[in-house]
Amino acid sequence: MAVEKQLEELEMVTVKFAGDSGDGIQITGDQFGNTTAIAGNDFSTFPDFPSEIRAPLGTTYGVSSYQIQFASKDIYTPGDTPDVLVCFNPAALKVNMGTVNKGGIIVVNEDEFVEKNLKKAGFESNPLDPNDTTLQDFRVHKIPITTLTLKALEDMKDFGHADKLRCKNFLALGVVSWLFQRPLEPIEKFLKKKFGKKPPILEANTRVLHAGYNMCDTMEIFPIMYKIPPAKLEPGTYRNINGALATSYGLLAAAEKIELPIVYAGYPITPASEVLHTLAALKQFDVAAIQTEDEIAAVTMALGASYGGSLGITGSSGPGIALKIEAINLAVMTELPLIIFNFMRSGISTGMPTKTEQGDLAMALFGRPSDSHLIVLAPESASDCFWISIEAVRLATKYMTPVMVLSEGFLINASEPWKLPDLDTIPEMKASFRTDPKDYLPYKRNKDTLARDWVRIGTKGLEHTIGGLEKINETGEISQDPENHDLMTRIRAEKVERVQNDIPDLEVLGDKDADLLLVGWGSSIGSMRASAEVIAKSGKKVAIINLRYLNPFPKNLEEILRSYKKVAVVELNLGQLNMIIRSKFMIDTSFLGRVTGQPISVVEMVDFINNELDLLKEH
Amino acid sequence: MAVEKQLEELEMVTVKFAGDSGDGIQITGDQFGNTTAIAGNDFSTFPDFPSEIRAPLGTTYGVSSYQIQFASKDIYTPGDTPDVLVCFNPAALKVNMGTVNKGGIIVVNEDEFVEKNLKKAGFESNPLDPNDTTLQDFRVHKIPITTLTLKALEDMKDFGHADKLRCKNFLALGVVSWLFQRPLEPIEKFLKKKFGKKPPILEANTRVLHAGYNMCDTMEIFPIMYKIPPAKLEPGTYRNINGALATSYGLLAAAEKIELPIVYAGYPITPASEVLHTLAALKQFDVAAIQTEDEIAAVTMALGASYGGSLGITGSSGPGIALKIEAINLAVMTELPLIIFNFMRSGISTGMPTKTEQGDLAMALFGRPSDSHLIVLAPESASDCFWISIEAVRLATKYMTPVMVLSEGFLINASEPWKLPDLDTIPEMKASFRTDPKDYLPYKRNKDTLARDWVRIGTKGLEHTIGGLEKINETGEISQDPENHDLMTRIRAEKVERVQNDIPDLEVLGDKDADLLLVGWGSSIGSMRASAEVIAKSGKKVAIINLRYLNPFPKNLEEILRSYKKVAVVELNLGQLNMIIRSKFMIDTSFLGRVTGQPISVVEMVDFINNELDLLKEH
Amino acid sequence: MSTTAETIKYKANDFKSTAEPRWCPGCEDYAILKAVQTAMAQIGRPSNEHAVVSGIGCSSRFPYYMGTYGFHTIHGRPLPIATGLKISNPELAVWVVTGDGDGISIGGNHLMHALRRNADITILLFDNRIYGLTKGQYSPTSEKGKINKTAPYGTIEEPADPTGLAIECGASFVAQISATYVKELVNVLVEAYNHKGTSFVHIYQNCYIYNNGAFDGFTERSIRDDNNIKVEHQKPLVFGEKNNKGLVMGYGKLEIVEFEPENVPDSVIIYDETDLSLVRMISDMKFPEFPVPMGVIKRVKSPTFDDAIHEQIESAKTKFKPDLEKLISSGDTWEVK
Amino acid sequence: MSTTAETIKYKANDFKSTAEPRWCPGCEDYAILKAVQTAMAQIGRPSNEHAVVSGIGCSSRFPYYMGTYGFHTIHGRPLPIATGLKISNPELAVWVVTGDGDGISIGGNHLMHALRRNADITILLFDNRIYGLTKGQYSPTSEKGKINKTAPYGTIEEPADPTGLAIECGASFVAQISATYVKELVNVLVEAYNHKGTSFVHIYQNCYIYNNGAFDGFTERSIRDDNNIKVEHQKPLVFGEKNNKGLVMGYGKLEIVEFEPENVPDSVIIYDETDLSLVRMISDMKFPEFPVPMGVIKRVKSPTFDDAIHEQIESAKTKFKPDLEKLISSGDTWEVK
Ligand SMILES: Cc1ncc(C[n+]2csc(CCOP(=O)(O)OP(=O)(O)O)c2C)c(N)n1
Ligand SMILES: Cc1ncc(C[n+]2csc(CCOP(=O)(O)OP(=O)(O)O)c2C)c(N)n1
Ligand code: SF4
Ligand code: SF4
Ligand SMILES: [Mg+2]
Ligand SMILES: [Mg+2]
Repeated sequence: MAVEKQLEELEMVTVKFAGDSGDGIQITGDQFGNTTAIAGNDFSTFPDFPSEIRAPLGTTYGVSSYQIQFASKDIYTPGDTPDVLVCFNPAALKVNMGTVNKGGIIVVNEDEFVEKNLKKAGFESNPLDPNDTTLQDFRVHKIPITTLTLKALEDMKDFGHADKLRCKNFLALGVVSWLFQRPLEPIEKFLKKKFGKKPPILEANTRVLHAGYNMCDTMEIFPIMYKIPPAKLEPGTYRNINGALATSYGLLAAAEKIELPIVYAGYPITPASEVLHTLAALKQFDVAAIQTEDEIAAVTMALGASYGGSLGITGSSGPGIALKIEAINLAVMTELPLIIFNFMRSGISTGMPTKTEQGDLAMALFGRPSDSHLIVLAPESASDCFWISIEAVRLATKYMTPVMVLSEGFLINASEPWKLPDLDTIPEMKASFRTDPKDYLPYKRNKDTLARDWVRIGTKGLEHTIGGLEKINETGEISQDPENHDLMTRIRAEKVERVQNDIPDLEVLGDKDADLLLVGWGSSIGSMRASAEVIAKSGKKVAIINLRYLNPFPKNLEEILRSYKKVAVVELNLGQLNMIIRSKFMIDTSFLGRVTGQPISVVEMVDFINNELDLLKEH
Repeated sequence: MAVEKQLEELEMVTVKFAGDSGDGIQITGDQFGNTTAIAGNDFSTFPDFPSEIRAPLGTTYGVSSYQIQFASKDIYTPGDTPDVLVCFNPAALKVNMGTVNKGGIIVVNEDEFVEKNLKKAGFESNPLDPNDTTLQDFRVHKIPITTLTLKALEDMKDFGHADKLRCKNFLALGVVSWLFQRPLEPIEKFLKKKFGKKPPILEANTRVLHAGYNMCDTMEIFPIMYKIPPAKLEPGTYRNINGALATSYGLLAAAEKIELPIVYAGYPITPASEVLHTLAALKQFDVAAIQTEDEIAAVTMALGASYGGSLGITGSSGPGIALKIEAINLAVMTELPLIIFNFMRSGISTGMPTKTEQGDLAMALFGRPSDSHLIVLAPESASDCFWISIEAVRLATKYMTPVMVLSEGFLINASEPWKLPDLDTIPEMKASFRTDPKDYLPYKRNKDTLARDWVRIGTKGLEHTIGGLEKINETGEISQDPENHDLMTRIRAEKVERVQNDIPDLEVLGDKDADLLLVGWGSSIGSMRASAEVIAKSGKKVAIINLRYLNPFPKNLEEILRSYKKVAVVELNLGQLNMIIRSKFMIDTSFLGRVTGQPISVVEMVDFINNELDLLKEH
Repeated sequence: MSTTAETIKYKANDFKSTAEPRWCPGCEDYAILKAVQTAMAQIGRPSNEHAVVSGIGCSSRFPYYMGTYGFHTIHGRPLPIATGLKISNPELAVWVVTGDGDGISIGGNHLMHALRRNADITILLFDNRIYGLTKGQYSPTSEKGKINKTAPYGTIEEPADPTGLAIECGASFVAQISATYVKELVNVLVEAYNHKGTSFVHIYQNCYIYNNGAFDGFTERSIRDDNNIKVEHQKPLVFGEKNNKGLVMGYGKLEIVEFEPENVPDSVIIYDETDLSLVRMISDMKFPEFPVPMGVIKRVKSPTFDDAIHEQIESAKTKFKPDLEKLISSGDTWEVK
Repeated sequence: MSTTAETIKYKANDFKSTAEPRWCPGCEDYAILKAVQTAMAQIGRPSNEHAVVSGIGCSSRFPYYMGTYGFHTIHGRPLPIATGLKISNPELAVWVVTGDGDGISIGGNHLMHALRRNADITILLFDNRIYGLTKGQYSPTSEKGKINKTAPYGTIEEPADPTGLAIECGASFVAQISATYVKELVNVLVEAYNHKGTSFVHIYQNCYIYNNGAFDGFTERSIRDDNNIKVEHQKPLVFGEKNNKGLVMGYGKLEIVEFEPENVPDSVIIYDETDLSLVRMISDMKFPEFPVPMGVIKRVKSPTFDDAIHEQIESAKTKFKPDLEKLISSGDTWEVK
């Protein structure tokens, strides 16, 4: 954002709200996102919060934030660094000021910058002091948000002081809305819906919203206001969606298509719980959403449902996924269509539970005893979670195999505009349950897919027993025959390989005729796309592929890889996909991996690409 | 064994005993092994039994067997296929006859070849029938073992019929002892020790043993007898050892050296239970061997002991190891010296629990959420289990990290002669617990090893809290700082990498100046060594390396790999080490992998090597 | 549920599989297998309407020998699998076979929560007070001091009491019976099946190989009548070889009285399987001071988990029409032209 | 254990860490933290002789705020970790902090088995009847019908009773207390520490954010005396705002009697924490029909797991000299020259 040039019209802007967990940061961000959507911009959001429920007021570790990038063009990431930072207290400033773009705008709630709070945040002196140089690179706007909020509500005698204070985020929202010339109606609508039954709260919030907006109009706090013209999005009806909703809706859509009820069993864990919550509230779609005693019960309950003939689904994050491994191997052995969502979070053990990472790919592929194969998929964006859910159901039921979806904490919480899908475009799928007892053998396989028959337990004449012991191919009788075990191990691998015939070829994104190909998956694709645009602007070229299918790989992957001078793998881990690509295709890749708990920044990726391009030139 | 040449002196022979689980096969085999040891041969054994406790009599799936190869030279495997097969019933013949070498000897208990048993075993006709051609390639010796046993004990009126029948394995042992001119004294000694307090049983078994032996002497059942001269083993005192004992003794030796008590917590599972049983009976060595409620409790109880300042150790097999994963990541995060034995068994899920495999390497390396690193070691033989245990303790305590030992079902049960170690040659090790409170920081690191200090909980002045959340390097305070998490993730990886400086370089075995290098680990090394000898005899060359250290690899691995024209990886899985070598060194390896639940056969490996050598010639 | 007409149609053999059981000769698992098949014949539903889910252990090999549907799962987890199956297929008769290790050691937590939930399934816990399949380690029900493979100096843990645990966890049906009581076992199994909700049947099962005679103290024919008491709803709590003993209520505690068989005193308690304090007292009786109770100890009506789930789904459907199109376009939407 | 001289040396603050607690304002975890520190001061052992092991949950953040040793482990597993620690370091005072989710849901099995084992550790279960850290899902102790994030139509499971469960599992010390009873809580903690064996303390803890007021029905000041009963060994079971009610033994059941405070009838039970049937009856009382018991409900002497392990080790040592050289060369050996 070229603030220093005082432009009225901008192509893209990143705004960040930050404050105490109790300051209503997430609501403020969400509402600003909504107005942005309605203004027709493309956008992408990044809610980021501490793992404490309500960390003590004013501490740096208690800071919650919400970043949003919006633009008059397609956008792929929530932005690296904010152009505008709105801080509700010194701690929020302390944590975030380092990231604000030079020349960027910082709006602070002046009222909070008192001795006690400054100390808590670790400031030696008051950065708002005229003589203080801490913020000299920014355009700082001090607004006494608290005072103004109380002022605006002065005459609401029956409305408590604490309640009044709780409205101050809407004053800030009014200010920012003015700055970007956003209409207030969508926010008013939201307030009406949320507080319709509590008139004083509705009244108070609406008032301070307008107060913030009007104040800017009158007082010329900002020398200028900005306009980000609508993006040229594909025509259609849009809504704002995050990954949790998209995942759930995708499952419902698939279940409706395949005409099966859902049994989703989960044990709460950040960030996976969101999907369990969503589905628990959508029981009318034939969903049994069950909170179990632990993750082992969750995966096995889902497996029991798959065995019975329903869509058995479970979801968790790192520590919980680890607990499901033994049962997943039972699903691989019994060849049942179990779907496992892994909403990856940051770090080993408890790590950084509210932060994101792509650390579980190697575990998804190899993290089970013995040679155990399943399908692995990864959505690239919040809205792609919808389609990945559908694909997971389609493949699991068609190939009678577990599917693991590697989703991410970041995608679950992030939101973006989503063009409502035409439900008729959802791929056909059918659960063709066996009913004919004639020549039925539990492990007899479909010639193409190698899938065994799915049987609705209870069907007359198909009584049989399955289990975790090795069994003879076709008959399914238990057996310790050496060659049979070798055969079955290879068949189980082959079955997953066959899925290659059933998935689309990769498309090269970015500049097809570049020398450098970036390979990535999941949320990194957003950063890669954004970086590719930056690179293109500088007259250079980079191509991109997105591995939504991580096991098996699409058929044309090898051909694509081999058609570039250099291949570089990008992911939020220390090199898991990279290892597989190197070993499988013997291609000496470059690698960019970061584990900071956050999406990879476009700046960092652009640097990396430039560096790779320079190296290519040298050779 | 060149039986057809009627040689008196042989270099090596493979004998197999097979019968019902209740036939005392394992004892027979063990005793024959003992006499073989005392005769000065090198040998290697392969006990193989069904997972049922007592499968119904006479069924093929209930067959238990014990194979032993012995020789006048160094020996590395229990032999591919028997030269001599002793069958206690038709089922044992049915299951094993296909594997006997052409011209080999088959001894059968004629008494059991009756209609009912033949049918149970799936024989259409009696293979002992003079006109039957089933066994035409073998020299079959029909002995009415049951009748002879009862006959020999006829006058023991007070000794029950069932008790008498239970002696018949010793008759067979007498027969085989005669065939290979083994002394009976060691067996008598064993019987005295075992049945000293039950004179009739002692008497009966001793009698039938001699009966079997003498009968052969008198009746010329076998036209010839064989002599396998003593092997030229290193001078010293030897004993027979299996992997379970060696593992346990190694732990005790390490504990004595480092002067720490052992807390070994486990949950029973085949084949890991053996070590728990052994240690539970050796409490006098300051061992708390605890059976927990499940594997999660086992690993966490061990971890609690490590945290306290003891040697916390746990062991399990596939399904149980899967359950320990979450806790192992806590150990990685808290940087505590936990030792995990994975006694690998065959197949995913319950699979084939009594059979062997090397299927858990990829899981050991990558099977935990996020980037999680630990040391991985693998013993190559039953006796090497002793040394690997010691090395595990040394490295875990020095580097403050979990160590996973990838042992195998096969090694646990297999036995071989073992030259008693000089306990003074056990490497020095010291648990240097921190006691000085000055400047103590929980995550401050040793400059060389990157290990943090181990603190005996209770020490004055060192109070601190650790846990699974990400923490700041050095101070150990919990933190969600992005760059700190990236740093800590890399430090944890680096710490394990540093172990490279502390482990011996690889030695090339076999023919150093070959073109082809075989890379393997664990029990496959035995088959590889044996194959290399066969290859050498045919005038060709193959080199071998044994990766006892699987993470990190020894420093000189790369140099060695690159100095051969062709590298081939051999393992009992579908290519796990292979994947890592390819990805790490970009070497286009060949691969031999088999998952039959049994060690790879020398014949198969020799074929593979010859084929690789042919390919090399072509190019 | 079955009509009487159907009830007579089946024989025990109709519930046999073609596989030959592979337990040790002498194992009481054979007797239980037979009893379950006999009970199923009495229940009168065809084999395809039953599913037997087991964990891992000797006992858990059970499904292979049944002609019904079967799932031999993993160690300790048959209960959540069975629950998932029941939710998916509410019409199915779902049976769980588990052991004292499978069900009380590694699977103890699932048992506790399954009993709280009360899905309509029938749990058979084969208690041989030992680990059979893994060859003789102690289990949570092994007596303190028992010498075995993992406790060569004797176990040092107090044994758990599966029946007491089930009652504590709120099980709506709890029975306890020895595999040696063939007829009673069949009856209990039929009652367990008939109960709507989770039925927990604790079966004493002798492991001939690793723990032979574990229950002789109270199941051996010659002494059992003095050491067992058959509990039955609305029947007096009388026992003894000559039916000459009974249980009466003391000051907050049960007491044994002796009498002439023909003169059962009024003070002898008439059993009430729905009276929770009495249920507790009966199950808390310590052997050998008191006899071991056999029969249905607790039975109360309680809504089932599977019903509750489906009721919530149905009630949600009446409140909100399941319209996917509408759901997806809920919230703020906007048009791009 | 401490001498009186030491006992007076410490202040609650000596057991504080420098880290600032990060619970929500209003959370009762603060009160428990204070109580534990106060109890430790009374116990009189220095901070390095205590270790606090916790699982995951709001409550499990506890160790960070203690100036003792601490281990914030993984969800549901603090008990085996604490047991391992105690076996390794028998002199240490080992405390476990767990939640209703951590200890009864995912960790329920470890609780059951830890109580059977009776290692000398002290378990504090913070029961807020909700999942705090993961933001408001139901827990195994949540009331049936409770509306929450994972049960928007209300939970359908019967709640578990931690106190009853502990008693069933053979715990040798069981107490139950509300975090609002500051003084009593400290007392109970000191008693729990003093008990040799596993002490289980069930603490009602209000979660201000997700389940505020959960215990108001019996902890709210104005009504609590009529809805609680303080149980104390050898003291009469009297309660009520005016000390005008008491518990007497009916026919196999407790009954409430009312009386004039000065005239406590003889029939009122004198509590006996070692009488297992009475213990059961007290813990089985259903609120609101009966008052909620507060205090030490059960305390019996029982050998500890850690002692037993070390005794077996010592007795093995007296039987077999630990001679490694000899062990390794045991069995048949032979010489090669
Ligand atoms: C995760 C896991 N841990 C351990 C085992 C090994 N295992 C199989 S059965 C069993 C216990 C069997 O005891 P029980 O449940 O009492 O059954 P029983 O054999 O006595 O009928 C054990 C420990 C396993 N298969 N899986
Ligand atoms: C294996 C695993 N599963 C799930 C979680 C997520 N999780 C953390 S705390 C918690 C429950 C907390 O509830 P409780 O134990 O009652 O503690 P409270 O927060 O209420 O004090 C859950 C489900 C986790 N950290 N690890
Ligand atoms: S080991 Fe015991 S329980 Fe298992 S089959 Fe044999 S007798 Fe039955
Ligand atoms: S969420 Fe509840 S239990 Fe957790 S800290 Fe806040 S008030 Fe306490
Ligand atoms: Mg058992
Ligand atoms: Mg809680």
